[in-house]
Amino acid sequence: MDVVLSENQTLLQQATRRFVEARHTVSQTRKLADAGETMAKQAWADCAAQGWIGLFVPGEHGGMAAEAEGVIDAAIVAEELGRQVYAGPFASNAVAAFAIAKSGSAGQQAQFLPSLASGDMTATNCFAGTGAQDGLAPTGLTATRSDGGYRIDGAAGFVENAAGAGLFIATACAGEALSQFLVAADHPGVTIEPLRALDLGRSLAIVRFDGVQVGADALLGAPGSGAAAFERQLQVALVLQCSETIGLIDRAFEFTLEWVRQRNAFGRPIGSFQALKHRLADHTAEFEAAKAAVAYAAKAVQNNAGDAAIAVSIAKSQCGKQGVEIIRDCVQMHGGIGLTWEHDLHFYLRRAVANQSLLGTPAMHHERIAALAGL
Amino acid sequence: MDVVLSENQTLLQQATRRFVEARHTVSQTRKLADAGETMAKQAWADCAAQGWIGLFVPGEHGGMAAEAEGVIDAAIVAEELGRQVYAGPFASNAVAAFAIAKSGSAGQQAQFLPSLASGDMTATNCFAGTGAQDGLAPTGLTATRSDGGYRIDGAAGFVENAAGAGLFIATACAGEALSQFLVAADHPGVTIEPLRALDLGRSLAIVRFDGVQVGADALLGAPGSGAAAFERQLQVALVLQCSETIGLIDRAFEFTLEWVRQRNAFGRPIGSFQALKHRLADHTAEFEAAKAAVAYAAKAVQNNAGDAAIAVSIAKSQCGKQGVEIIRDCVQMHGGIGLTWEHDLHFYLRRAVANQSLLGTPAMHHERIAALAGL
Amino acid sequence: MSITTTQDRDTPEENAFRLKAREWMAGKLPPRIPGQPYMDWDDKELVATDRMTQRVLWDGGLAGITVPKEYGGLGLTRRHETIFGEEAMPYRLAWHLGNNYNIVIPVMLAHASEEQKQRWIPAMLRGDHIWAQMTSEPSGGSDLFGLITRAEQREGKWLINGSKIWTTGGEDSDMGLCLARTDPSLPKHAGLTMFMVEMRQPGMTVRPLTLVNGTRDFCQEFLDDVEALDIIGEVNGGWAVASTQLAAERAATSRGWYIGVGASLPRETIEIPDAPIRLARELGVAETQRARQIVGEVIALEALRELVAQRAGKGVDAGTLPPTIGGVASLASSTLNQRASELMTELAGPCGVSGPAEGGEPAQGIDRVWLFRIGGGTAEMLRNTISERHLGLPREAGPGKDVPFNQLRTNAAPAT
Amino acid sequence: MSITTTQDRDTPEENAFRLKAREWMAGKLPPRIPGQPYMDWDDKELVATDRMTQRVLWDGGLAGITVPKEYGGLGLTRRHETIFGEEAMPYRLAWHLGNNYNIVIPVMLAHASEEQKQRWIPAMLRGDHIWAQMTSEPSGGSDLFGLITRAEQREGKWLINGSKIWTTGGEDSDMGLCLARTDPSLPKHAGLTMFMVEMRQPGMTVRPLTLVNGTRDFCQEFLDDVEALDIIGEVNGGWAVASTQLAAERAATSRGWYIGVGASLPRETIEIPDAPIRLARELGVAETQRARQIVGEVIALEALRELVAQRAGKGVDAGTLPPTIGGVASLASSTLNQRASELMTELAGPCGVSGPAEGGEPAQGIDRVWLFRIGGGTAEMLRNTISERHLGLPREAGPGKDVPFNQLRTNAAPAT
Repeated sequence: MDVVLSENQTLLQQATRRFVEARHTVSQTRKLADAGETMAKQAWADCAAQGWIGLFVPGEHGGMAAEAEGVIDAAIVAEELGRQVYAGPFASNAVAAFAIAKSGSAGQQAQFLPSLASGDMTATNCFAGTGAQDGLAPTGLTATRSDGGYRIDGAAGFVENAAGAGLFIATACAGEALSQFLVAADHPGVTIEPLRALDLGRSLAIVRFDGVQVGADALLGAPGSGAAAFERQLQVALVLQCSETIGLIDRAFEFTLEWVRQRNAFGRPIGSFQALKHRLADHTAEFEAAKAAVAYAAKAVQNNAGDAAIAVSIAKSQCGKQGVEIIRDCVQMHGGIGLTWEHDLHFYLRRAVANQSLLGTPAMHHERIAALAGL
Repeated sequence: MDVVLSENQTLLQQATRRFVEARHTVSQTRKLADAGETMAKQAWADCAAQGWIGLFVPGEHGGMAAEAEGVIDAAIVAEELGRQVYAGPFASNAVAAFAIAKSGSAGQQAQFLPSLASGDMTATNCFAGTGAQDGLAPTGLTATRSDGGYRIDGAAGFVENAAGAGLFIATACAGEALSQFLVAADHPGVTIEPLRALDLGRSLAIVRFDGVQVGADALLGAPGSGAAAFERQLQVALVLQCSETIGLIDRAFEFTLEWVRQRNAFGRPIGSFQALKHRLADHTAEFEAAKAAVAYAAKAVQNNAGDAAIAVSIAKSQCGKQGVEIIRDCVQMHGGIGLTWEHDLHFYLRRAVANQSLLGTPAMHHERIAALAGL
Repeated sequence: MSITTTQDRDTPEENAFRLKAREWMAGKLPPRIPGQPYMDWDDKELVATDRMTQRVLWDGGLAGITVPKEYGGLGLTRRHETIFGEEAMPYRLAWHLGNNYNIVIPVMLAHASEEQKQRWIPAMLRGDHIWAQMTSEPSGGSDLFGLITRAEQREGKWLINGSKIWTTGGEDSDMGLCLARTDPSLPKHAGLTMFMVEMRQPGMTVRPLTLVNGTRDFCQEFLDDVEALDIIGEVNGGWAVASTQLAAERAATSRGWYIGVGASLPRETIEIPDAPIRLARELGVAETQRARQIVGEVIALEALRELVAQRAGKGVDAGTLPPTIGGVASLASSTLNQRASELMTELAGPCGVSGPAEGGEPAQGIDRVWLFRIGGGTAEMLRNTISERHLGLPREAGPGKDVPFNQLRTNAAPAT
Repeated sequence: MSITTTQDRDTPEENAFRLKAREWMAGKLPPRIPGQPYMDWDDKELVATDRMTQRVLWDGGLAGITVPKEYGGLGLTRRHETIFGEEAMPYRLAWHLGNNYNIVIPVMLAHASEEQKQRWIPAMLRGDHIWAQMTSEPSGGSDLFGLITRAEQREGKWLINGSKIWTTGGEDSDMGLCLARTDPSLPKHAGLTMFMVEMRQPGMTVRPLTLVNGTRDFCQEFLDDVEALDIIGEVNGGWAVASTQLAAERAATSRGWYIGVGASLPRETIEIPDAPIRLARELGVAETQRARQIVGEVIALEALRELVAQRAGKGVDAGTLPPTIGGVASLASSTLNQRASELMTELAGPCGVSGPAEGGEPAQGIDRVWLFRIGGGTAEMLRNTISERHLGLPREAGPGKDVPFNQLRTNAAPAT
C-alpha cells in the first residue's frame, strides 16, 4: 500500500491483520483445501462483519462508504488477506458491492446491498469468457430482447466463488453495446460447473446461461451502458488482485528473510552468501516497483482518474510477473523443504501464479496499455 | 564447434587462429573503424588465400570443396573470426560461393568461382527487404519478364559488404515463385546506399535495383526455383553468423575469466565473489547449449538434413539471445573500464547485438520454428 | 527423436551379442509405453515389474554389461552397452533399480572389500535388492558434508541415530548406503563413515514425502539406534567414499541415468515436442503471433536441453570435455526447462490455472509452482561447483577447513 | 507526466516567495528545451549557460533555498524548494552545478570549518565554482575505500600522487574534493583524508574518457605532486567525510539530483512515452501483436521507474521508508531500464542495428551496448548495500577490518 496512510487506514490495516492472523491464517486455508471445502457461510459473515464489504456500501444499506476511501481501503484489506492466502470470497463480493452501489437502482441497492454488507449473501462478477485469451473483456455472454425482457445465453469462465453465491453480475453483448444484469443463482437456466483451481484457496467455476429469461428490472444500469461500468469493476478487481499479490510477496519474502538469517550451511547463515543476497536485493527492487504501481493504481481508481485504466494494467504487469518470480525464488531459497506439501510456500506460489493468469495475463495487459496509449 | 573434430578440422582451426591472431585481431578492426575504412582488397585476398572461400569451390575452379566439409569447415573459420571481431567480408563471400557452386551453370561457375576463391572479387547476397521485420525472406525485390530477360526492381536492405562487391545475388519475386539472379555491381540501375552499422567492423548497405534489365543468362538456377536455393543459402549464412557469435562469446568470456581472477577488490580476487561466480556458471550453461545447437546445425546443414531448417533457427534463438546477454554481463563484470571506448569489449558486444538482429531476430525465428513444426 | 541403430558398425562379436540380446528380450520384457514415467515409486506394481525385468536380464546373461565377470557381470565394453540400449528401445527396463547401477556398484568397485563385492554386486544384478542412498539431512540442506547423523560403537555394534531426507525410493528399498558422523571432534570432512544398512529393521522409520505437485518419490528416514550391517571403506574415511558416490551421481545424470531412458543415445533428428503445438491448437490461439512465438521458443528450448546433454556425453566419452561438464549440462537443462514452463503458462493464460473438477492439477500452472529438481544438489551448489571446478575460480573465504566439526555453526547447534 | 502547481496550498508567505521567483525568472532564464540533455559536458556553451543561470538566481535572491543564511543561502524550507521547482518548470536550471548542491554543500555543512563554509559555500551559490568529486580510482573498481592515491606532507604542504577516474565534469570543474590515503599502515578505512584541491594547477592532468556510446562526461585525472589547498575534517578522518559524501549522493539520486530535473516533483498522471509508439509506427509494425505487447510493456516499465522513484522520495520525506530505499529505487530503475532497452531492440529488429550513413549510432542497438550507469557505484555494490543495510543480512566473511592496508591484496600490489 501507499507509503503514507491516513490514521483510519492504519487502523484498518492493523485491525485486519490482527483478525486474519487470529482467525484466517494460511493454516485455515490448508485445512479447507485438505478437506476439499470452501469457507463456511458463518465464517464469511464474521469477516463481512469487519466491514470489508461495507467499504463500498452506503450507510443506509448497512455500509460505511461515506467514511471510507472504498478502493484504497479495500486494497489495504486485500493486501492483508494476501499475507495469509485467505480463502474466503472477499474480492468477488467487494467488486459486486461496488458495482451495485455505483450502477444499481434504488430498489436493487436496497434489495442486495444490506445482505452483501452483512455477508448473508454473496455475489460475484462474470468477467470473462472461457478461453485462453480471456480475462479483460466479457466475451462469453449475449443478451437478446425477448418477452419485454432479455434472454441471456453463453458461458462465463473463471468465475470466482460462484459456488454458494446468491447473485451473479452478468455482462452481456447486446448488439453493439454491453449491458449488465443481476441474475439470481437459482434462476432457471443458470448452471454452475466447478473447476479445479491451481490456487488451493480459490473457488473457480464456469457459469452457463442457457436461455436465461430475465425482466428489464434485472438490468444493472441503463441498457447499453455496460462497457464503462464493466471497465470500472474490472479496475477495482485488478486493484484488489494486485494488492493481494503484494501481500503474498510481502509475507513470503518476510519468512524467507527470516529463514536465510537463521539457516546455516558451511558454518555460516545462508543469508551471508552473496549470490542469495544479490537475488534478494533484486527482488526488493522489483517488489518496491510493484508496491509503487499498486498504490498509484488504487488511488487512480478510487478517484476515477483519467489514467486509472492504464494504471491498473501497469500494476498488473509488474505484480503478475514479480509475484511469481519472487515467490518462486523464495521456494528455491528454502531448498528441498520448500518443495514439500507440508510447507506453506506453495500456497503462496499457487495463488501468485493464479493472480498472474486471471483477469488478463501481463502480456494481455501490455496489449491493453498500447491500445489505451493510442497505438 | 563440435566437441569432436577430425584431424583436418583441427588443423584448419589452429591455422585460422594463428593467422587471425597474427594479422586480423580486434585491434585491426578498431583501426579500420577509427579510420572509417573497410578492409583493403589485398588484405582480403590474403585471407582468401587461406582457402576460406575455396571450402565451397570445386578444385577445377581453384577451390578445395572435394576435401572439405564446406559448411562445418566454414563454421570453424567463422568461429575463429568471431574471436577477433574480424572485419573482412568472409561470410558474405562464403555464402555467395556456396550459392554459385550449388546452383550456378557451368559457365557461371567458371566465370565467378575462381575470382571468389582467390579473393580477387567479392560477392554478396541480398537476403532481406529494408523493414524491421525483415531478415528471413527476400521481400524487397521483384522480377518481371522483359525483352527476353528480366527487369529487377526494388530495394534490398542490410546487405553485408555491398560496398566494393563485384557481384550481387538477388532473389526476386517473379509472380508466385522466387528466382535468383547474378547481377554485376556496376550494372545500370544498381545503386548502393551505405548504412551506418552498430557493429564497427561491419559494412551494411541498402542496394537499390531501379529497372535493372538482365538477360536470361543472369538466372542463377532454373527460373522459379529460387525458394529452395534461398533457404539453403540462408541456412549457411545463419550457421556462419551463429558460429561467429560462438567465437565472440568464447573470447569475451575468456578474458572476463582472466579479469575476475586477477582483479582484486576488498582484499580478494573479484572472481571469488559468489554473485559473480554464479552468474559465470549460468553463462557457462547457456553458452554450452549455444555451442551444442550450432554444432548440430552446422552438421545438419552440411548434410542437407531434413531438420536443417529448424536446427538453424534453434541455433539462432540461443546464440542471438545469449550472445548479447553473456557479453553484456562480461562488460558489467569489467566495471567502468568496460564502458570505455578504448576497451575492446564493446566491439564484441556490438557485433553480438548485430548478429542477434540481422538474418531474423530470435522472435522471428521462433515464429519460423512454429511454422516448420507444422503449426 | 527417432533412434537408429549402429548395427552397421558392429564387429562380428558385437553383432552376435546384439542378436542374442534381441532374441532374449523379445516377448519377455514389458513394452515401453510412451508417456509412462520412468520412475514412479507410488506405483508399487511398476516397481515390482522392474525387479522382475532385472531378473529376466540376469537369466538371459544380459545383466551388468560392463561389470567385471568376477562379480557376476559380463565384463564387456561401453560399446556393448550402447548395442544393448539400441536393442532394448522397444522395452521398459529396470528403471527403478537405477541407484544400483549408477551409484552403488561404482562405489563398491572403488571402496568395498573383495568379500563385500562378491556378496552384494551379483545380488544387485539378479534384482534381489533395491538400494537407497541416505545422504542429505533435514538440518543440512545443500551443505552435504555438514551432516549431523551420529554413529556410535556400542557392544561391538555400530548404532546410527539421526534423520535422512530426499531418499529416492526409500520405502521400497531393501538396502541403503548411509553416511554418518563417527567423530565430531575431527574437522567436518574427516569424521564421517559410510555404512551399509538394511532398510527394513527395528528403529528405522521411513516416511514418504508428498511434494507440491503430489508426487511421492522421496522419503525421509528417522533412525533410532539403527544397527549398521557393515562399513564400506575405513572408519572416518567416509568422505572419500561419498566423493565417489557424488561423482558417480553426476556422471550418471549427464549420461541419462539409466540405459534406454536417457539422453546419451545417438539421435538423428530434432524431435518436435507435441505438447506446445497441441496446447496452442486446443486453446484456439494457433494463429496469433505471440502463441506462435511461444510454441517455437518452447520447441527450441526442449531441443536445446537434449542437444546440450548429448554434447556433454559425447565430449566426456571422447575426452575433449572434462567430467565437470555434466553439471553444466544439468544446470542448462534446469534453466531451459524453467523458461519453457514460464512460456507454456503464458500460452495457456487462465486455462493454465484451472481445469475440470475431476482432473489433476492444472498442468501449466503446476509446472510454474513445481521446480525442476536437480539430482545431486540444488542449483546453488551446482553453480558453486561449476564456477570452482569447471571454471577454476577461487573458493570463497569461509571457516577454515581444519576447524573441528563440533565448533562449527550448524542448524542443530547454533553458535552462540 | 503533466505537472500542476500546489499554489492552492501556499501560505501567504509562501505565495509571496512563489510570485517573487516567478517574476524574477521570467525572461531571464533560458527555456527548458524538450529532449535537451540535462548534462552534457562536451557542450561547453551549455556549461557556461548554467554558470550564468546560477548567477542570475543569486542576483534574484533565489540561490541556496534551504542553505543557512550565514553561508549565503535563504534558510528556507523544503516546501519553498518545491515551490521554486514548480515555478522553474519552464526553464533550464543550472544543472551542470549539481555536485555543488547535492554533494559539496552537505559535506561542508557537516564537516568543514566555519571559515571554509563562509568562503566556499557563497561562492558556489554565486556560480563561481563548479566542484568535482575525485573518489574512484582505476585500481579500485567498486572497492571505493581500497584507494591507493597517496598524500604526503613535504615542506608543510600536502602533495598528492595517484590517479582518479569517473570524475563527472572533471575538465570543466574549478575545485575538487579528493580522497587520498595518508597512512597505509592503518586499516583500510582509517588512513584516509579528504582534501580540497584546485583542478587547474601544475601536476594535475585531466583527460576526458570517451565511452562506448560516444559521450565524454567522465574524466580521468593523473595527479603528480598536486598540492592540496586544504583539508576537510581531520587528517586520517576522511572516511567519515566520504561517508557523508556517499550518503548525500544516494539521497540526491533518489530525489532526482537537481530541482526541476527529476523524479521528486509531484506528478498527477502517468506519462506515456512517445518513443516506443513512434518507433512502432515508423517501422510499420504497429498492428502486429508482438509490437503492441512490446510498446505496452515499455510504457509500463517507464512508468514504473517514475513511480518507484516517487514512492521512495515520498516515503523518505514522510519517514515511513528508511533512507536506504534510495538505493533500492536506483536498482529498480536500472533493471527496468535494461528490460525496456532489450524490448526496444527487439521491436526495431534489423533497423535497430543500422541507420543512415550520416546519422549517429543506431539508437536501439547502442542502448543494448550502453549500460545504464548507476551513479555512486556499480550494480553489484548496490546489491551488497541493499542486502546488508536495507535488508539487514549478514556481511560476508572477508579479510578482517583491522588488517593494515599495506598488508591487503590490492591491484597495485598483488599479494604473493
